[in-house]
Amino acid sequence: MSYLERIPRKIIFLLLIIIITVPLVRPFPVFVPISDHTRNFYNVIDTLEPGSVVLIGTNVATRDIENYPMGVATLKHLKTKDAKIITYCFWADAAMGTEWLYHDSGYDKLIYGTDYVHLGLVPGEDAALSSFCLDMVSTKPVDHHGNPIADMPIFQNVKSIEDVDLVITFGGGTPGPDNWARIAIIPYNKLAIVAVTADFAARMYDYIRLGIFTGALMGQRGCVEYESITGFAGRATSMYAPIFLSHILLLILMVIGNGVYLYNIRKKEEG
Amino acid sequence: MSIVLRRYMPLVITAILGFFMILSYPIDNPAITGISADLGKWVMILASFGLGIGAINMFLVHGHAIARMEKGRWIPSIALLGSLILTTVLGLTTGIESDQYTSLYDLLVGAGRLTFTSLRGFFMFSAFYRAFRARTWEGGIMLGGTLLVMMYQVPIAELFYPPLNVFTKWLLDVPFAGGNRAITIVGGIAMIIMAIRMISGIDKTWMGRGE
Amino acid sequence: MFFEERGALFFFMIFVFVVAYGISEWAKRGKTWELRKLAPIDAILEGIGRAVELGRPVHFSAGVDRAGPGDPDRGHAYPMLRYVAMNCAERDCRLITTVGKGDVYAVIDQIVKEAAIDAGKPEWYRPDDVRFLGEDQFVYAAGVMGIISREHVATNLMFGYHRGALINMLEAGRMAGALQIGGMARMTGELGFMALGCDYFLVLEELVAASAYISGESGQIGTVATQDYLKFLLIAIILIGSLLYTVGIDTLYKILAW
Amino acid sequence: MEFTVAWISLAISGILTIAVYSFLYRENFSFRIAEHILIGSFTGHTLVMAFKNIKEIGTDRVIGGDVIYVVPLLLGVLFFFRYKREYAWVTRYPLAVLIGITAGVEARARFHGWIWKQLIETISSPLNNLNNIVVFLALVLTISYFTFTIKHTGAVGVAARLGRMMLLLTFGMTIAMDLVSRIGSAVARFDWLFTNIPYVTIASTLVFSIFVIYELAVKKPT
Repeated sequence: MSYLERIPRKIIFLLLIIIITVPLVRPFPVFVPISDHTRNFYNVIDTLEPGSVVLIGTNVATRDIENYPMGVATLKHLKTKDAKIITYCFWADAAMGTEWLYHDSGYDKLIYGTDYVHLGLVPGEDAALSSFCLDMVSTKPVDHHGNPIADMPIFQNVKSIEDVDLVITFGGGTPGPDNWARIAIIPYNKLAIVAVTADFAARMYDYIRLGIFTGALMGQRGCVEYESITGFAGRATSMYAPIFLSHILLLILMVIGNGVYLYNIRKKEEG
Repeated sequence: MSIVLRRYMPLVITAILGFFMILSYPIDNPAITGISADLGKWVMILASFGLGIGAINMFLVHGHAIARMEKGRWIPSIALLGSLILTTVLGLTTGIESDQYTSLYDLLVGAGRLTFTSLRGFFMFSAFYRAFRARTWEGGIMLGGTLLVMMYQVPIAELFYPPLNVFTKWLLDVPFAGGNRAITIVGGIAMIIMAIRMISGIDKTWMGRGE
Repeated sequence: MFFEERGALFFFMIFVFVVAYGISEWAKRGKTWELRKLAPIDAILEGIGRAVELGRPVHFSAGVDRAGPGDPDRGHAYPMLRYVAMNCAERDCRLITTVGKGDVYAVIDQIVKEAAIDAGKPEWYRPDDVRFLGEDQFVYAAGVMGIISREHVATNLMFGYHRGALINMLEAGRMAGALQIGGMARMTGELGFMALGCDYFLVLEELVAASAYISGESGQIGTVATQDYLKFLLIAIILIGSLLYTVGIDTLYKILAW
Repeated sequence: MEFTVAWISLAISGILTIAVYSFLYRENFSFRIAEHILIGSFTGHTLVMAFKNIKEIGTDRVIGGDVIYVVPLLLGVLFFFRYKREYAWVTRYPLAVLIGITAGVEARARFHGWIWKQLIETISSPLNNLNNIVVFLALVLTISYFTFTIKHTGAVGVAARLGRMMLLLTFGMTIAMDLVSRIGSAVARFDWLFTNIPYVTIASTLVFSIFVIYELAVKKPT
């Protein structure tokens, strides 16, 4: 009985190694209760009619465990609704990262120019974004790969932000969701949803309360919920499973450890 | 004369510089803020010379270990001095921005340092289980606080007993906020008193008495 | 003349200096305060005794912050190191001191050498037992973890700010079965971990009291009294200020925020 | 699997990573090598930065006419007199300057950030609802625990005891907040091992196991 109170340290380390390794090698969806923000984010995309145009502000720079899986899951979901997407970046390395999103979500298999256009870096933050909303082609005549966008099929009937059905912003700092909200979403009263890293999430609560963003993914946990709804178990789930399982195991171990410890103390006092 | 030079001059310098830096903080005068910015640069120069002293100590300690061929120690000491000299020579010759230097730095420092950072997860995991014993009544309160926040951070309470999260949220927003603010104030007073002790010369341990 | 919101702060600073000077003078003229007993101070001697019995070394670490020798969080570490070094020298117990900054090494090396001379055993001081391990928290922690495990340290003393790597060092000490005593004045997450990882720990203002108690000088004990009087003053300001603010009079708030 | 430089550097990173993780089992020879390489190369890096600082902030400024910067350079050289016994006292001057400035900078940051701001914030929250009163009580009780010159008996004793409980509750909660990100860093490191260098992991465990066998078979743990 008293063994339970003093399980050797090496066994504990081994337990944690197993908990971390198994989900990494074979990711499995972790049941996490779905918060309402994630539910709204899912519903907004799920209710899109086929062929609707979506403008996305991406900021994925590395294959991390928050922005990157959010981007992949969102694009996969949009693909099932065969939405047409236009990606717009405030930073150069985000433009590189977006290439991975297209590749890993399978969007690059569709027709470039009609199903998706990658505009890449649009320098000039607020000023560029506001003129882009008025007239897309004149602000950014050339896309990320350098070919002109004026004669691309997608831009025949999409001239300004008015013709866009949905705006999605990924964020973790400024420039980010604040710029999109202030310049693109509020003035034109667009339908918009947002996906942010955990430390930036606190600022999103006011935007959601004011109704500027109808749905939101809050940090890695929000992405895990979204991945479990859409069924695309990706990096966020596999990287969240160890944290989730280790907390459960630790709680059990701590309760047992203290329980046995107090039981021994009382037994010693009586005996 | 030598007593003044050996003992009192350093104390006077510390007091003047220390009190100047503190009292110059609220004063909005470009000349004064300029001086404190310059003094900040002085610290960077002196700290760089200080690092030289540390490096000399490293050479001596590991040089002796190699000279004495201590069992199981001299090979790592050669590795240490070798990587130190290699990094310094490459850094000075090719400069910090060169890609040979950055790739050498990432190779020798990147992986090791990141792995030591990740060891914290393992050690915290084992410490929470093995070190957390509610020996006293107060220890029980600490354990309770930890368990509650653990269930709040990861959606465990939401699965089994959601109202528990409401209670934890209240604990975090009210008593914890008060306790945290108290610790900040008390920590601030401790740091200021210790700084004043050193600046005003009440605590002269750093100077030593010696010859 | 003053930056925004820092005018009253300037006068508060001067007030604190005047009070600190006044009380330390008062202490020099013979006023004594009976300090509350702090368990970790006796635990240090107990730890050294344990090291002597087991014939294993004591390890002292003075922190790895970036500020350098003047960091207030080290204001307690220097007298503590001197106290530990003298006791170790008297009992011929090996002391390994690790340092996380170059310029701090110059001070620490001086303190240990001086303590050996004051304890009457100059030959006890071994230059190779005061080691500089690099100026980054995890690089330093790597060195400390290695030393604690290889040298089978009996007592691990960690005074000063060790940043996030404190967890690694304390757990390495626990794996080596060492008695651990720690002290830190900064208010960060690691403060909580010190309560978990150490057998005895001194936090926040207890450090000022402990180092004053160890040095025994009247001036230092005076600073402990300064601390207490400052706290009573702050509690008074908070009490009056909050009550006035609740009633609607925010003049005190305006004065302080000037 | 072409034998490129990238392959070698990934192999070495893999070996260093697993050598450091071997500490979880026990301090051994390969951990010692990884530890010493880390300390050596990082100190080399800081030495290079130190030379850069001295050159850019020190000598370049003096040549550029800002003559006052000769003082810190000379003070810095005084550090090296510590190795000569009769001139060792000279090192007190660079240390005095360092301690004076850094103690002053750190103290003023605490004066403003840790005391003054908290004071103003606490005063400006009215005690009209229960929550603010509880925050106020928690604050005053925790502070009362840290009194030294008065005996903790009677009313002060009760307040100090409650303060100690409040303190421990705050410690318990702060530790738990860090747990998520600490385990997250462990997960990220394992992810690096498993996703981007599968073949290098095999190579490094192969090489590393030779060390472990040497350590266990040849030398009994002292």
